[in-house]
Amino acid sequence: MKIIKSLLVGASLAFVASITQAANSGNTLASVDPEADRLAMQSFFQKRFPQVPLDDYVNGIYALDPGSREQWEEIEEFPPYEFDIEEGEILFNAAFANGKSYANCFANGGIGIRQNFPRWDESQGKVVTLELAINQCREANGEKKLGWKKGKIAQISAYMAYTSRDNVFDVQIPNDEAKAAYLDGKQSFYTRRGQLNMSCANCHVAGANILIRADLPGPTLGHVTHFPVFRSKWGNLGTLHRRYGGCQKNVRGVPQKTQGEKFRNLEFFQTYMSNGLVVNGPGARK
Amino acid sequence: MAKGILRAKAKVKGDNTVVKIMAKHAMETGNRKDKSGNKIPAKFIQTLSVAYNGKTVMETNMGTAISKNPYLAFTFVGGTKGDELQMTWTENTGASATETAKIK
Amino acid sequence: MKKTISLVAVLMMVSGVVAAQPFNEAFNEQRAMYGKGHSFTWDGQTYITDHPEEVAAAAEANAANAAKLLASAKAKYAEVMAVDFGWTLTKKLLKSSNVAFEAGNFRKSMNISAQAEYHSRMGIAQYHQSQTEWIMAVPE
Amino acid sequence: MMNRRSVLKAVFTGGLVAGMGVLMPRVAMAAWSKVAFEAKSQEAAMGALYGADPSASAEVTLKAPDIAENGAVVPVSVKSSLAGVTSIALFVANNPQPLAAQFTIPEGTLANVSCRIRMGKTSDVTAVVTTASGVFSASKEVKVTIGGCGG
Repeated sequence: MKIIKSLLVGASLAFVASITQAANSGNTLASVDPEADRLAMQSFFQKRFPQVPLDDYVNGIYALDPGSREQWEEIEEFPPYEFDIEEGEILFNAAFANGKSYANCFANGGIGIRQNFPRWDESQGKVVTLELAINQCREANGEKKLGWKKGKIAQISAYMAYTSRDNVFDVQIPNDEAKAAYLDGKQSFYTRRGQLNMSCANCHVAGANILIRADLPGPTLGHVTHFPVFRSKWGNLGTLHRRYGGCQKNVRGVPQKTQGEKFRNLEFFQTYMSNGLVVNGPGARK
Repeated sequence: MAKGILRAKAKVKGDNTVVKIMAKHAMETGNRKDKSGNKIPAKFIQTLSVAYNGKTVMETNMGTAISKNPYLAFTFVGGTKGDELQMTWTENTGASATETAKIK
Repeated sequence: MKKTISLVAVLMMVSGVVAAQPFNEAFNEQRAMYGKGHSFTWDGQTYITDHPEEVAAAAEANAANAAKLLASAKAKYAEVMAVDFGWTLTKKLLKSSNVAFEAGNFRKSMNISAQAEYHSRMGIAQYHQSQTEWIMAVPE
Repeated sequence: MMNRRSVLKAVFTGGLVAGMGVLMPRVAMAAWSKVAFEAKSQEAAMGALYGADPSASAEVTLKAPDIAENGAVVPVSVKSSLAGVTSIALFVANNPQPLAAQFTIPEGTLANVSCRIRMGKTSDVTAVVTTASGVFSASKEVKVTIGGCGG
């Protein structure tokens, strides 16, 4: 009689490391070097797409794929987010019940400051994204928080980004606590999740401009510069964290919390990677 | 709302005026269903006509295959900076309005 | 009986070191090619391409076993959600397992529970991998 | 002028309800044609509008993507170097209602229009241009893919 044994597999996670090599440093607080990471990321893309100028990466996939770019340029002739900028301006300037407005909460009255977000907030001991700052401003003035993903918060964020167009992203990592948040974001970026077992990096570093099902993922370099975006798929404007949640669902994982620590740190890491590029939000995407 | 649903960018280019118009409209096809499975009734812009100095320069009939936030671009001969364009839209529901935009 | 055999298998995995292909790799390959219920030979022994959850679900279909499996799958889901690595389909699976259970369809319920538990176990494995091996994916 | 045969064809393809509308004179073309816009096939829609099948012409230029980024928003432009263009129409053969839009071009307006259309699936897109001397067209296949994630 044949004995059939059943087996226990520790993890059937197939680890495809074809494009990647193990780095020996950069994974601990002591060894992580954000500036080296940023330069490495830039040089990775410049080696892969030598014909694409660095400053064109703010246009995402449109920097890489001419067919998509042509359609996008046609859309940009009259972009659908223009209505949202208009609405955003009205909302931004509307006074709260106590007579104050958003302008009171931000440096320079909230105009032209998008490039400084997300930022490490010393007193709160955490990364503060623009959307978080908007809601904190509301709460400090006795107003209710807005929903995080779309609608008013995206419109206000869009207007603030619009007033900051062409300003250069300049995310600072002032201390070790901030560096720890950066490292956490970096870890999230390279971590595989969901049933498809994919990380952000799988699609947006290695997979940039390679057909994945029927889509061409954009490069992570310049990824955050054009948010919030009007996605044709959504049919409206949405925030970066809305997209994060969508990405995690796309790999069949339960999304992490919108504006939770993980997402804020991920945004911190991703935006740091795009330091030196300009703000071009809001954007239009497929 | 003080402002209508139309936004226009009209610019003089040489002897011509290039007009780009976008309407804020969902262009509901009548084929979609809501969460409880009921058909969402069709509601879309059917016609959009543009006049300059009392003369029609473009007349558009649209079906439900026109995208949400309909966009239209065309060029007509003539046009002076500062003059107004009259844009009239009608919905399949019968709703209608005329809005204006300045040529820049 | 089944339990002892599984234990033997585990011991075999630990001791059977020198093989052309690591066991996990061989298993994954066979599973991917033939699905579950396929037997193959590795290091002179015959194995079957079933996940442990599927082995558990092969027990007699009755209310007690189905309830046990569903409870175990739910507990595993809570575990994976606690580390924030859940998979999207799992919740639906648990729901349909429950529906099948209520309808007295214990075989179906047990099979679905097994699938749900597998999802959660993999999610937890991803969590552990993220803690240790994420750096492997960083390009030089 | 429509000849008797094309009218019959139009009546036939447009269906019973369509009959009345189709028999109206050509001048009514500028009005929103329920028959044409609600026609379920491109043939019927074209029949209702033109009576005759348009002939392909190199002087009609249709600009549309090879692969649409998103079927919900497909940018399309049509221009023509033909003299005396009076109207331009756009058809998407595989849409539930193939006629997408119809533009009346008065004298003094260039035969050059752009818009954005919806496409349910991969389909030929056809631009039809009317002049005093006939009805001309250009077609192009636009692929619509089902996106996995997008962006």
